[in-house]
Amino acid sequence: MPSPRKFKKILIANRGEIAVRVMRACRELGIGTVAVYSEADRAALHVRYADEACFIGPPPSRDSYLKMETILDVAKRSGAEAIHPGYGFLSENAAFAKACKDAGIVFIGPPAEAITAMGEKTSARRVAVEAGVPVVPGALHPLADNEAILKEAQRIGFPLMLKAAAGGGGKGLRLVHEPGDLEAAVLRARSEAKSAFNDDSLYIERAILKPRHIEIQVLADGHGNAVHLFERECSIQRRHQKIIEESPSPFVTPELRERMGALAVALVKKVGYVNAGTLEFLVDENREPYFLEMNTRLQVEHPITEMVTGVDLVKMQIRIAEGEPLPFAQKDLTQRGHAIECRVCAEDPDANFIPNPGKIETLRVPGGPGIRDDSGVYEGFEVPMFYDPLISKLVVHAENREAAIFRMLRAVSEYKITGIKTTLPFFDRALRHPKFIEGDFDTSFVGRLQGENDDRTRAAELAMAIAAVATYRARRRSRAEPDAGKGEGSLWWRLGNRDTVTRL
Amino acid sequence: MPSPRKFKKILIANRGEIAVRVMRACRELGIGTVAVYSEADRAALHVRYADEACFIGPPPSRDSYLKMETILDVAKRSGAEAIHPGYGFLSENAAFAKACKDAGIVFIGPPAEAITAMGEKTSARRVAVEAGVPVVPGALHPLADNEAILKEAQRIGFPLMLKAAAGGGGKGLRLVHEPGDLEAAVLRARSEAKSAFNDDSLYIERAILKPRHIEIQVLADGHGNAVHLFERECSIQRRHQKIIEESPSPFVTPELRERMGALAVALVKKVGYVNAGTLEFLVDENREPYFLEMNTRLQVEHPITEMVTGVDLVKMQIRIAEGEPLPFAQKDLTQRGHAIECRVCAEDPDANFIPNPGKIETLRVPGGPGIRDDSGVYEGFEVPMFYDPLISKLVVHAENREAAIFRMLRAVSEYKITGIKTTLPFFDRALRHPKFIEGDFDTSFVGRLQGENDDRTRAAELAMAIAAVATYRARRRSRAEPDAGKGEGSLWWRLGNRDTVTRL
Amino acid sequence: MFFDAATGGKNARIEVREAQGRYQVTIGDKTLDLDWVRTGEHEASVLLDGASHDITVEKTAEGFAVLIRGDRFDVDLKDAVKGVALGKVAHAGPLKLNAPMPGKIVKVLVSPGDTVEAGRGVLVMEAMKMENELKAARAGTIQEIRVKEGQAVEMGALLLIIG
Amino acid sequence: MFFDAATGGKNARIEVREAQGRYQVTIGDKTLDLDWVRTGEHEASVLLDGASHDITVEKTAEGFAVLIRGDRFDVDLKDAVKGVALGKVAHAGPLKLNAPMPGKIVKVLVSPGDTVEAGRGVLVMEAMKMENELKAARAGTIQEIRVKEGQAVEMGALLLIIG
Repeated sequence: MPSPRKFKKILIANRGEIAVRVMRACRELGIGTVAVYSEADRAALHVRYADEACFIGPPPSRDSYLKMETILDVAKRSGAEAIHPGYGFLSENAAFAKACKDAGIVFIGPPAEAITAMGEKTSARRVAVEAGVPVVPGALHPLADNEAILKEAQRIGFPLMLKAAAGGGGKGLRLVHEPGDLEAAVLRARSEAKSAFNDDSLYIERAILKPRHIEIQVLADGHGNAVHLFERECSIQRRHQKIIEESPSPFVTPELRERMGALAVALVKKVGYVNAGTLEFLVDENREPYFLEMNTRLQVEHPITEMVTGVDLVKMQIRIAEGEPLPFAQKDLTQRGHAIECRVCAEDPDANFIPNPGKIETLRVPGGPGIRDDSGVYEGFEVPMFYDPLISKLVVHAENREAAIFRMLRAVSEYKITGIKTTLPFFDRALRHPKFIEGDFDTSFVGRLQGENDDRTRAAELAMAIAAVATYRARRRSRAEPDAGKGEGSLWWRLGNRDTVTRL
Repeated sequence: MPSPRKFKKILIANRGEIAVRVMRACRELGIGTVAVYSEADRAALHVRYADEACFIGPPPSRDSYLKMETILDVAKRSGAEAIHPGYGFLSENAAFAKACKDAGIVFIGPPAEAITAMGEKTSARRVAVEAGVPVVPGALHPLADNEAILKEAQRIGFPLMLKAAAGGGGKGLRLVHEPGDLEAAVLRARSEAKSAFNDDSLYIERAILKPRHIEIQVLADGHGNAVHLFERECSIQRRHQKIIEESPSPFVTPELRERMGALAVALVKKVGYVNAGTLEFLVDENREPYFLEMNTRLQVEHPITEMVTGVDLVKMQIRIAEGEPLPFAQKDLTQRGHAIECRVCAEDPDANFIPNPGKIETLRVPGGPGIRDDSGVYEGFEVPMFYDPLISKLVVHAENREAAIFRMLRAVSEYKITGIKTTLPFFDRALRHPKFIEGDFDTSFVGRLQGENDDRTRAAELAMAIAAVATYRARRRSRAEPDAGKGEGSLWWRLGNRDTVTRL
Repeated sequence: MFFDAATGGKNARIEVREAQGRYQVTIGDKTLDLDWVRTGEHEASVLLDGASHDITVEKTAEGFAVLIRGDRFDVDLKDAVKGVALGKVAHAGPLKLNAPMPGKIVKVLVSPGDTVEAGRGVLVMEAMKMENELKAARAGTIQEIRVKEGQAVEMGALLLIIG
Repeated sequence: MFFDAATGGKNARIEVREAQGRYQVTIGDKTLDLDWVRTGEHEASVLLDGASHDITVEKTAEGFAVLIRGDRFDVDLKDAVKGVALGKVAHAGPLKLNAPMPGKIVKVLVSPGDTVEAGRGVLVMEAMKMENELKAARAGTIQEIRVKEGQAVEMGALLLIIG
């Protein structure tokens, strides 16, 4: 058995791939696991994987995975000493972190105070400014009168962005390139904000053109030690959510890496942060970083950092929560090779990436060198409609960026899912794109790719021939006299419902 | 597309997992692949994976995978510039390497001369002695008279081993601990050899007690550069064949590692070796290494070296064969973390690991961090009886040996194969064994493990309950009125053959 | 057997014949000779002129989906003699449309009693700062509409029923 | 339903009852309450007193094989009322025994016409420096023996046929 640990049992307050990921770490550490599941998840992979499983309520998250009291109650009854929240759900909920503490259960994450200080955008921004970490220049409060806006604009510089204070959904948003355009833009933004939200207050912020979304992973223990684990490049997004990530970033120089890492560690130490966390930055074309916000939890894309640094972040989270000091210093950490993650989602990439839940009929996962598949599903599983459409994270590691890209393309070519539409065909297009291969992209990449001509006609003739032969074969089978002893083919065709099953 | 390469197309003269492994490297390099297949392998994974596939003959290897002229003919017709032989089959056949050269096709491996010099045991031993590499002390020629044996014994030292010159199968083998036991042992060995082989000549060799089987991976280019990629520990064997390998070896000190690496590089340079190769050593209890033989090809267990060094050995083989120099020097190579390989074979571990081919009904492959599955099969595939029973290599990588062992146990617990017996349950027992965890084992480990009490009764009650409930469910379904529209369960039970299908 | 096939803007009349366990497929003036071996419920290994293709094919709501090495082709297939569309999985019973994301209903494009084709837009939802048209997964009659324009809905909420 | 079960030297009389979609299994003086959900052709998720077991079960030539987290249990199961063995996949037609490895036939343990039980040793083969007893995968009559003692055989060679 592995060396005995302080925790004997951990409850995982999550579902899907991240719950399985955390349980895998626990199993390797010899720690027992408790799953919780909603009515939609009785047969989910995280329930199958756990040592114990407890039902907690109806499918909607607010009735199950967000029920703090229920989850704490299960933890107490099962004898779990700690709760791992994964990401999403209760992972950045300061009240839950506090409730765990009050119940005598360790929350595997930062203390409630650190969540409060860093989890809220304006508070985190204030802390960052105090710590000398650059943020996007702008006003931290809504500006009601035009004079104040003009004055702030002088200070902040152009190009700048006007944002409706009450806003959302892109309404009241205006990009202003020149001082001369400002007044007209303010007028239009106000009128749009007024009609959309009945509130014409505006924020003002320096506009970052062609921004790169780059984040720094940190680990801090309860003994005052903190390190960073370098950067992740997260500029490839759809629906304002990441879909392809890589590490190192092809855009980050050694100097920028060191600078951002040092800023991140300074910030973490300033707020007394403990456990794993991620600092998100926008980086402009001149490689100037601006702190955006902090995620006070494990990130979806943590595997790429694990692959290039050789550090198991989930095991480190558990060790830190057990009170252990970090087993390494900054100088012990290095990046080796290059890693890329593609989020395999039950979404239709040809229709705005709209979620597309359903039953997975075929699931063939890639294998061989440098491939990691962090999945939350299995063949035959019906992806529920109630939760995130992420079904698996496909991650590759190779000696350099070029090798990693072509390894990922190889992996995508091996990955077969039928029954639902997924983002896999999108990755095949995106990763072959010259701009991606050159590393010349920003957060607008997916939108521009969708506008481009789709050159997937390579094998169109073959595809048509295949559909025709499959139909031919099915019809021949359905016509043949059914004979149970003769061949498996005939089994299906005795049922009359002849045209509803394709069997090759 | 990846940077263009000299080779546009490679024929892989092999099958199973190693053929797929090589094709994966080719696909990542943008090189086309040609598979060859026997009658038993039309639906094999390597045929599905290749860009092109060509039929070469009946199932027995000598009629298909060993047919040099046929394979060369396919290579020429398909336009392949090179042939990768994998391991086994034609990989260490000097005549084939020469035939390739004569046909103007690059053999991805060493030149024929190097295969001849190093591939044959006594020749390799002679070369090693000339290069100053230690070998197991002994006579290189059969000794016919007792006087010569006594004289040699003085020189070699005790304990020593008497071996029938014509021998094999353990006959005429005698371990002699003391000079006083020698004469009697010689008498008995001679009589045994005489009756078994009608030839009573004996070899004599120093006996290595509790030997460790440790090998050094090397890479050499055509420009005079050679490096080693550290060691692999291969002491866990069944039927005198490796079944679990790891790197680094828990037994090898930094000094021994450096010494063995230097010996390996010296030997490789001496014979003008080019491409990948492995030098096998026995290491005695005092950590003295003795060169045993060289494998002039890729090894089955190459992935563990890839995982700790970050070097893709198959890609390096291709680059070297294309004429490229090694892209790194010895000082650029380091070991990071620890890797273990378990050979998942279609064998019955409870019956001397006898091969057990058949149809794979269920195949669930482990995933998550640090797992690599190099498989040659798929769910629904019928493992043919004609070839090696290796169906997949399960490899893990983690930060240290303890973490790697428990990661492997985790992986084994996730790996599910039904339809055939496999070595997986054996790994679960072997890796939990205190002697394995302590790193205190030698080549006799498997034999001793089999003698030990099997403590697999942990969940025996549950297993019996499961078989009973499965039967209960099957019977209830078979009794229910069949109704095609009502549920999938009824589909199977309309066929009358009610007791032959277990469906959960 | 004759088919009319279409995918990605390409159209073709296809004839399939069988001989000695292989398939001769005529597309336009080309004839392909397919060696087809089934390797799974929806999978096959297809050899064509020495080239190896590892494919999946399944019926979907709209026709056939064919996967070839990471590419997905949605193929429309018609019986060339009868003109009847093939594929198109038939569902028994009413079809429920649920919210694929949390968001807001921006527009309801149909009324109860309307008959709709498969693929017809029925609702517009705003979610993740984008407007998304939700489509009918199969043909049918709108039985019930459970939401109003402007209404916020949770992920998975029942929006509409097609009979 | 009553069964007599055995695995790894343990024996038990088992009763299975069903209630509200769960299974009550009585083994000796214990009753287990199983929540069983099918997750694949040979797979199920079993919850038992809060513990989660992800299992596979299949019929084999000898009875049942149950996999629980890397452990394999070969279970003999009998109908406790009729005394009939369950499981044991029935094969149609003669069964061919092929050489699992290249090697030498050391001993032939049966003669044509002999009836054998499943699991009965029929040949001894020397391969890889070890002697291996080859067993009958099912009961039947020895129809044909294709090898002699002392004969060397290739991997996959046909050795013997059980009818």
